[in-house]
Amino acid sequence: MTSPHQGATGETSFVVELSAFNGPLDLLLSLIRDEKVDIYDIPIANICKQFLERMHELALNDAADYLEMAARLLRIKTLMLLPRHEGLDQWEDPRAELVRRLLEYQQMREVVDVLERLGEDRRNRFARSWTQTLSAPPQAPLALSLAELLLAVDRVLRQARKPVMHDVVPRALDVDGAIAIVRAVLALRANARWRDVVRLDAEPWEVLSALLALLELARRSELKLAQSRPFSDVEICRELAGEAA
Amino acid sequence: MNSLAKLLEAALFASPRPIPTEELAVLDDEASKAAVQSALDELREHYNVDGHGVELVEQGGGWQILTRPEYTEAIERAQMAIRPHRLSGAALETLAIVAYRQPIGKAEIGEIRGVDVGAILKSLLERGLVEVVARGEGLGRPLLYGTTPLFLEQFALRHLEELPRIDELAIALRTSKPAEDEAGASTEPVPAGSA
Amino acid sequence: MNSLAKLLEAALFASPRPIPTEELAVLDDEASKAAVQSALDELREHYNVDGHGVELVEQGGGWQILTRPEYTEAIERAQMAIRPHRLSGAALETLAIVAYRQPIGKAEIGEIRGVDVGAILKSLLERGLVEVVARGEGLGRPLLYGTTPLFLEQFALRHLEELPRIDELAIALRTSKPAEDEAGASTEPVPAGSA
Repeated sequence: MTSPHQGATGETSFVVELSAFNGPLDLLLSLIRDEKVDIYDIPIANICKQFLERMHELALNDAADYLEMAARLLRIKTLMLLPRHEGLDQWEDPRAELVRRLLEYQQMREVVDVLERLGEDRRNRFARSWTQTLSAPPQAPLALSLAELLLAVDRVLRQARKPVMHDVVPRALDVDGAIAIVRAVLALRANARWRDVVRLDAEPWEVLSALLALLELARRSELKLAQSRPFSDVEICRELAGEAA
Repeated sequence: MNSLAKLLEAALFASPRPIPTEELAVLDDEASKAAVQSALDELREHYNVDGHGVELVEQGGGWQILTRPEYTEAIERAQMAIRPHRLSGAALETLAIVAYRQPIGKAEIGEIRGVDVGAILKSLLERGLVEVVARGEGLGRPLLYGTTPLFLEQFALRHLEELPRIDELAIALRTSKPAEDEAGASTEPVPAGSA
Repeated sequence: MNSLAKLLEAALFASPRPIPTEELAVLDDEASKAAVQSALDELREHYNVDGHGVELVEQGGGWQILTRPEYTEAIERAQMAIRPHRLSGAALETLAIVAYRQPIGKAEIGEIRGVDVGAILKSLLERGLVEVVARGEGLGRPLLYGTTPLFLEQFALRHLEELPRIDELAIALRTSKPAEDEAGASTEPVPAGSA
């Protein structure tokens, strides 16, 4: 898309017409170009009228962004009609803000032209799309430091809304977490073993948490604990009395 | 090289799969199959005689340009040696939240960070720093995440309790030397209210 | 070609992404950065002088072998590779603003373009051309966006500074000053550091 010039080609579809302009500023800029008017001295009444006409032609009457611009133009037009006080040298042109935005937009459109050219050049070249699988691609090692992690914690704490984070503390024991694990396991099957709810390499706090979780759930009659003989694996059985899913 | 050989080189380079001779002939209406064959020979010769890091081989039902076997080891080694990857500020924050709040669901992390953390969580999972440790209660029984032993190893922690308590954090930050210089901080995507 | 150039050629052939010079240097412990640079020059020369269908280009933060543009049409016609879709005008406008004003929030982009940019921004995020780089100050701590290395690659840029400076554009305009104090934004026209 370069400067989108297209006479309203009869009854083209809504979508096509919409994409003819990249927004109200684009449309406005093209009107200013077509009319060959000075961007610093826009004949606002004329441009406003044309803007509304094009909006109608292009069936953009329902497009919020265009409506907003139309309202803005009408407001500027009204302000321009207000009598200026002779003595007041501090008259601020109501068009100033619009001009600034148009110039900014136009500048960006220049960059778009550059990007478009560069992108097209690149699109005209293929990179290697077939890659030889050498062996399993190893991941780059990680460089981590505790200080970095703590700084991240600090940032999170600063950013988080207080109510959400006020209770952030390392938990010596995480019984709730362990309860969730046990329930998850029992949701999948009626019987489980100790090893199903505690990983082999579990930390002491995890083991304790799991133990407390099992006792707690047994107390709530969500499960039954059994041991067939001393030192054998603990068997965990789901109790139907458990809370409704 | 003649122009057909150059065209074939470009096509073989760009194609995601091996290309049979007959298909290569489609590239140039005027080229006979014999011409294609001789251009392929020329390309292969060129790679061999001229000393290239790649070679032209016929396999998998077609022609392919492959790196020469003698270089694969160096390439693999280099992939290992590529400078260690630093976690982004966003990833570190997510990791920090998981470390202190585990087991914790994606939604809750996202709520604390104020952004969707799906992609970041996925990459932390892939890196083996977090893992699914449970399923939560409630709608859809969300997956709950926790840190892995590798996490402890990477941060040289014996266990999670070695992480400073939140109320000790200010002191810990003052005493621990922030990794390296500003190099790390400059790539930090987070507008440091502190640094 | 010397053996380092051959090794580099093999590595570059094996990668679909540009590889930075420093990463190429890892391939051979004994090679200095200067040696790598001169081997790259030799490889590029070789492709140019010797008549190849591919060439070596420096862009997107590294080195990459690409097919020469004159073969694109034939390759595409033969359906051996597919060119990526052209970006829409709206997408390019949004990218242009992000490239020059990063880190920048959605609302500010929308203000410059005069339209709501939510959907476009989402698709640019999905395509990996922009990413969240920070959170802004103020109400709701809006997400701030920046361009990615893939953006550089897809627009054949070595780095962001290759984009024309604002004061070099035909329409010279002192835009409202970018951000506040962001270290990156201090170099007025183009924010440094793609990272």
